[in-house]
Amino acid sequence: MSPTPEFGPHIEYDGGPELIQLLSPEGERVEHPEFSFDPGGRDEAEVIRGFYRDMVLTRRIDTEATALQRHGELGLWAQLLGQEAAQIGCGRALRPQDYVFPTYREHGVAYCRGIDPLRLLALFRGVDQGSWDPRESNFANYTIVIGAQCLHATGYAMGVQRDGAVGTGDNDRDTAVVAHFGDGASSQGDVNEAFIFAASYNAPVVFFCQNNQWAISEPIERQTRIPLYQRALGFGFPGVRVDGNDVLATYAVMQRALQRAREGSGPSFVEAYTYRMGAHTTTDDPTRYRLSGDVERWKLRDPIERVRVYLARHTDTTADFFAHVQAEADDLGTRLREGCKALADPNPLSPFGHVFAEITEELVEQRDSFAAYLETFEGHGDAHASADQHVAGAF
Amino acid sequence: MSPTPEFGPHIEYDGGPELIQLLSPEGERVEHPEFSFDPGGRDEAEVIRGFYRDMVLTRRIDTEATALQRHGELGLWAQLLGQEAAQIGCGRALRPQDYVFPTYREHGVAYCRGIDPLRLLALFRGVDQGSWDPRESNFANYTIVIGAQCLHATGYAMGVQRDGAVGTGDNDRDTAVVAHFGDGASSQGDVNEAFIFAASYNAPVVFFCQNNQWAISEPIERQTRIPLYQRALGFGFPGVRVDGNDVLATYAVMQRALQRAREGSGPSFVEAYTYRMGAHTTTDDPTRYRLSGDVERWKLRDPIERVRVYLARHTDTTADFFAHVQAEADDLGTRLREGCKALADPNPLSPFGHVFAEITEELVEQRDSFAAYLETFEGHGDAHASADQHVAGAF
Amino acid sequence: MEKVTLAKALNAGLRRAMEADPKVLIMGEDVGKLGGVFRITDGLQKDFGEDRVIDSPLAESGIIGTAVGMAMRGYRPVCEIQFDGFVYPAYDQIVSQVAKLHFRTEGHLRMPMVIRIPFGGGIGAVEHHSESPEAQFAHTPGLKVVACSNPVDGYWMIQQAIAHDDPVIFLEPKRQYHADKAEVDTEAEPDPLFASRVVRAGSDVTLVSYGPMVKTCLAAAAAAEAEGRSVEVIDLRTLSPLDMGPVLDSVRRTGRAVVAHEAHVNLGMGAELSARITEQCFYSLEAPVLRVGGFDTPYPPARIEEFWLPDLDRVLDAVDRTFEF
Amino acid sequence: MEKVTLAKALNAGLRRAMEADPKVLIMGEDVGKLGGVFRITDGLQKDFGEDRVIDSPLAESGIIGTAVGMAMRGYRPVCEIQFDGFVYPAYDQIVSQVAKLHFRTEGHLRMPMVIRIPFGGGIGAVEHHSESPEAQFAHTPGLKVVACSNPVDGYWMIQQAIAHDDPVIFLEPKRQYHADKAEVDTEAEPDPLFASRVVRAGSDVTLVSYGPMVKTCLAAAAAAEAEGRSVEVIDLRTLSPLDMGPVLDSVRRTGRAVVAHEAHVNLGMGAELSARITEQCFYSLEAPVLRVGGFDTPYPPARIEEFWLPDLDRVLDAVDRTFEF
Ligand SMILES: Cc1ncc(C[n+]2csc(CCOP(=O)(O)OP(=O)(O)O)c2C)c(N)n1
Ligand SMILES: Cc1ncc(C[n+]2csc(CCOP(=O)(O)OP(=O)(O)O)c2C)c(N)n1
Ligand SMILES: [Mg+2]
Ligand SMILES: [Mg+2]
Repeated sequence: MSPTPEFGPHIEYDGGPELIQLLSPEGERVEHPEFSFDPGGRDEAEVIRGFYRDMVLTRRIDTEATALQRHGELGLWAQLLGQEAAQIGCGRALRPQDYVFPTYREHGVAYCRGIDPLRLLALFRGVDQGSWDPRESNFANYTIVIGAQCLHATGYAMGVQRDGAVGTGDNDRDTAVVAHFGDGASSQGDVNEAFIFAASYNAPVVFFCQNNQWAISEPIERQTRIPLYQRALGFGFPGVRVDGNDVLATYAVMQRALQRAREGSGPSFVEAYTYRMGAHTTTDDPTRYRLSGDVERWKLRDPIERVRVYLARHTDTTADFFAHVQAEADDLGTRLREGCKALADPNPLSPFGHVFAEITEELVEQRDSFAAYLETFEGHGDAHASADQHVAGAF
Repeated sequence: MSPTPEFGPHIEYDGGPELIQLLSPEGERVEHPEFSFDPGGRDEAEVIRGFYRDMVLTRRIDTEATALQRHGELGLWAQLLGQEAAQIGCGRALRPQDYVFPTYREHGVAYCRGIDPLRLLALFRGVDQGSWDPRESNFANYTIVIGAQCLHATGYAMGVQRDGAVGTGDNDRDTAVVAHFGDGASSQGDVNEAFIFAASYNAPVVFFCQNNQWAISEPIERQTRIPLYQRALGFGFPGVRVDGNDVLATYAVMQRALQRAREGSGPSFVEAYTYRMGAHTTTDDPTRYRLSGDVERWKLRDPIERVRVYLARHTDTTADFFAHVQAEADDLGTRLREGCKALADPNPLSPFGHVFAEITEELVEQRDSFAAYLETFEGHGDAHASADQHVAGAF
Repeated sequence: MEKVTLAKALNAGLRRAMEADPKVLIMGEDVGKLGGVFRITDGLQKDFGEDRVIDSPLAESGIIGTAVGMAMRGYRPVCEIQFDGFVYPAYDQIVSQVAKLHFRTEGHLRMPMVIRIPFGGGIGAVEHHSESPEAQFAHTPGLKVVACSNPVDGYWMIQQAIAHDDPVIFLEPKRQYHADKAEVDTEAEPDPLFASRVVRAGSDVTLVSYGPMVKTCLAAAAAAEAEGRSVEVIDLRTLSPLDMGPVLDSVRRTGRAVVAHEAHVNLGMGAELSARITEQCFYSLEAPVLRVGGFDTPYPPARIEEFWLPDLDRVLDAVDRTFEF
Repeated sequence: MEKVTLAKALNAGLRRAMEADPKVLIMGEDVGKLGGVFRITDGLQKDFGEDRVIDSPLAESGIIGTAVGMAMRGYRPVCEIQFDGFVYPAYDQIVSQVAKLHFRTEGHLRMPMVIRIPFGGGIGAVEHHSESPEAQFAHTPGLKVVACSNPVDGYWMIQQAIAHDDPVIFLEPKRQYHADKAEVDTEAEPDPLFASRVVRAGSDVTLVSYGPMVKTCLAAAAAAEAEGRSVEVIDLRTLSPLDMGPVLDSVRRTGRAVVAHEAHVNLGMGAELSARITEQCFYSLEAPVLRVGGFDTPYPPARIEEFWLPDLDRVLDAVDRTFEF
């Protein structure tokens, strides 16, 4: 067979010369000719401490949920370990009126948008399908079909244009939309069609791709043979690669991209170069397809540790601060553990009511006759003793 | 509403500085730093006369079919007027073992592959759905769902790789695949997925896009805001724009692209910059959406006329030659007119036999009972006097 | 309104819906200057502008997917799919997103979206231009599916579908677009959107249909009358939900039922109607419910589509067969 | 072979098919090193190489569309769709290309392609991982659709599907993958692929099912026996074409029939079976054919899926109701 590119262990660990970085893995600030971190008039160290806290709490949500899954409290969990900086850098660059379309892994962005992490746990517990009201937080519901949300984001951005909420110069009105997706997702037709529509209408949408190097077991080389951010060039809008483990750089780049969108300069593509430190989900076994050495190497680029080192070494941040954040995380952990177990199962009749805004007679009949059927079991023990055992949720 | 790019009349008539041209609209040879016309050891003028003849006959197929549709002999016809050079340049660069995946408009390529034009007429007459055996001509059946064939082409090319028919150095073995599509098609998910698969596996496929400036009523600006050939850059393989009204340039560029593929250097994208001089199909009315001035301007770039001028002015081509080609075209026209009218309607029971390689009992029963039903009408006049009148075929 | 074709009635209905609500948008391929390949959106872009009548890139998944986003922003998109056979690239967005977003969000999100699909055969077209995809959508919870059969319904149903807060697959019988004209009283009180209708009363057998086949069924009923057989014809209008009331009432009176559609018989709407009618009229039935429809082959080449499509004779044949039990 | 699960049986069947014919290829997401998320292709890439067991980019339309091209080049691709809910991005390629190429070319092209889909619910999964899309494919002429229900069938049916010259949608009941083990006699002469099978004889009522529900139906039949009711259980195995012979034979004896599946009842396989049974056994039926299936809502959150999925009690309830007519 003809030469096809070899699939070996992944080698391009540092993101290459195009990587935009403002804080090195060792916790040192780095200059970049085009991008710099702008704390927006606030105290710089204070803002960075805020990021640190955000990332620690986000990681805690993640590790707590992973543990809850292991204890059988969740059917599944999609871990974000290692992607905290990408998500907080993005989430904190948003304005309230901006609108976010997540995948199933944007727990850190959800946190920034004020979504109670228990709502995320409810989804992965199987209590609901992610039933927060997106209109309250401007954070859409998780989308599991890979890539579908990129079109939704683009359409939403077209709506924003029609509302005249772009390029007015009013900072509280001009609106940007963020479409999240993964490196694997970049291969889906829907994602590429989203690029086409966004370019065609010059829609105010930022395509934010967390390239965590893997789509389950498939390395990024299966999806693209050039750096992913360059995909945008084929569609006529700018793309950049940022160090997704560097919260300052991600924040700076996203601020710029969002501002472009709000001003009416159209779509852009931001590749946050990062690494999925955990398994794809709690049902995945990454030892089957990747080398532990790779993971070890990425540990040295941990997104939280570099900020801790920076704060400790180069700012007046006290040990108290770190201890306080740790305590907050512990409290959050406790709340999630208890809250998760307390999440009640839905009423088995509830699905009938959720299908339509205007329920149909057919569904009313199905619901009523099912209710009557269920009542025949009342007091006769479990109607469903015969149901097959649940096996672990898959993804 | 925010600034979106204006849709005005189309202005970029000449294809821009990136356009590869070897024969000017005035019939003068043009030098290009990278590409030159190589007659492959044959007499250059002879080869160009061959192209001329191909284009004239192709145009005749097209005008004859258009007339047949006007006379009610075809349900529909998709005209290629103006795209003869793109199709002949491409079709003549193929080797026998190469494989072509057309859209519904590649009548010129079909001609090069030895498909009897009557087979094309049969499809548009509604006698069949394009039932030539693609294995005989290495020319796949027409595909109407926009873009679907680009994936087929890529998969076929992956099969070629698995057969070891790439990069062996054997000119009769190494095989390239051509995927045809239009400018509009470039927006389909399938087409972009084809780019991704082709790049990922380095498949020997050439994506040949005839950018005829229109997708029915939509101008190219609706699909892309940068020159279309640059789409390839986003996927990591080369793209070029060639003057699709220049048969020499298209031939030269396609020869190179096909050779690359055969050698194992992977996919490439060729944008043949041309213009759809006719309606989208015979049911279309382009006066609703484009200016006749545009069409007039493109007439000056006619693909056949420039070759005629070149041959007459710069070679020893005689008036006899032109007269002979004209006579051939007339003969072809006669043959098509007569052949088309003689195309018999299929047997109404034939569909049942074409569904599967192994027919099912269900279908046998349906066929037999329908046959029995039809027989009840024998001698009782037309079973279907009540059927609604056909209206003109749409597309 | 003067007498109009279905095409003109739909155009007028769309126009009125756009006038009534500035959130109504139209989107699709060639819907702008061209007015759509069937001219259903003729003149609308000129009058409502490019922001409200949007020519889309050539990508059906993109049309539906971006319409989802626009609906989330408070718009009411009306998407045109150019031909039935081209809805499939958008199938995923329709069944996994449009149909499920209200459910997924437990009602927080509404999808007031209409997907217009010219459907059915009989126009002498090439492949993919004569499909009847309704059963697939009706099988999908979360979608409502309706089919109009005449200009009056076209005018009203499109407005009702647009005003409805759930996603509606709106099927338009393309071979009727320019067939018959009817007077549309634009002041009348229309029938509800999700209601079936007896379009011809009869007592011997019930003939159930929708969309393009209603006309054929009415012709069949007229022909049957000449032979002394009284056929009741029902235009379903709504395919999901089904409005079984008129159908069951009728079958309880007639004891016989035939369902006719262009779609493949196997797992077509006739299967569901047969199952429901049989379950609910078991003791009234003198004969099994019979089905007439497209054969279980892909749609054939145009020159023999008149054989493939159920016509008056095949409908009558099925009616006759219900009397043989 | 030692006793194996359905997952292992499918793996062994795939292996044998690949050994038998070098043209057999496997393609899908994560089918290589990982062996698929359910490990059905475990070890195959290691033994047959990356050219024959192909990890694809993350794009289902791409998987099916390129498989079409490979089939045209003489290969026999076996495509894995990771979960039922992710087949829809490939829907267009499946219904407009895979299903139609043989027809379009009047038989010049064959599409010897298998599309493997783990289907159905009951595994506690998140949205889109528990769908039952079979009716949509069975409604599509040009596709053959089968569902296995046990390890022995899994082993043989996958090999038969791969050897078959028409495209086969191959449905695997994912909640049975690791459920029960069975001995597979690899030298036996298997039943034909497109044949239904009586899996438990009975005389009072016919219970028709396939895939994951066969086990539930067998348990229901056992429970019914304890109450003195003799239930015949039929495993359809083939959904398109339907093999009505065993079903009609049975119903003519029992006079009663229930069809059970996980898919939504509305326009599910039960509708077609009801229509055909009623038409062909009209005078034998003591009661209408009843249907048990998923409700006409999207698949619910996992914590209540056990209520939504038809279980032994709901099957028995329907069986009981057939005696109330
Ligand atoms: C259409 C579709 N196909 C397959 C899947 C199964 N699946 C879930 S996540 C995933 C990998 C996604 O990779 P990537 O886009 O890189 O995102 P990541 O999970 O790495 O964040 C796959 C194949 C899916 N959810 N949707
Ligand atoms: C999936 C799909 N959507 C819509 C159509 C209807 N249609 C046929 S041709 C066409 C325009 C195609 O434009 P382009 O790709 O530029 O090719 P051209 O016709 O100009 O050669 C459209 C929209 C189709 N055939 N398939
Ligand atoms: Mg990834
Ligand atoms: Mg074009």
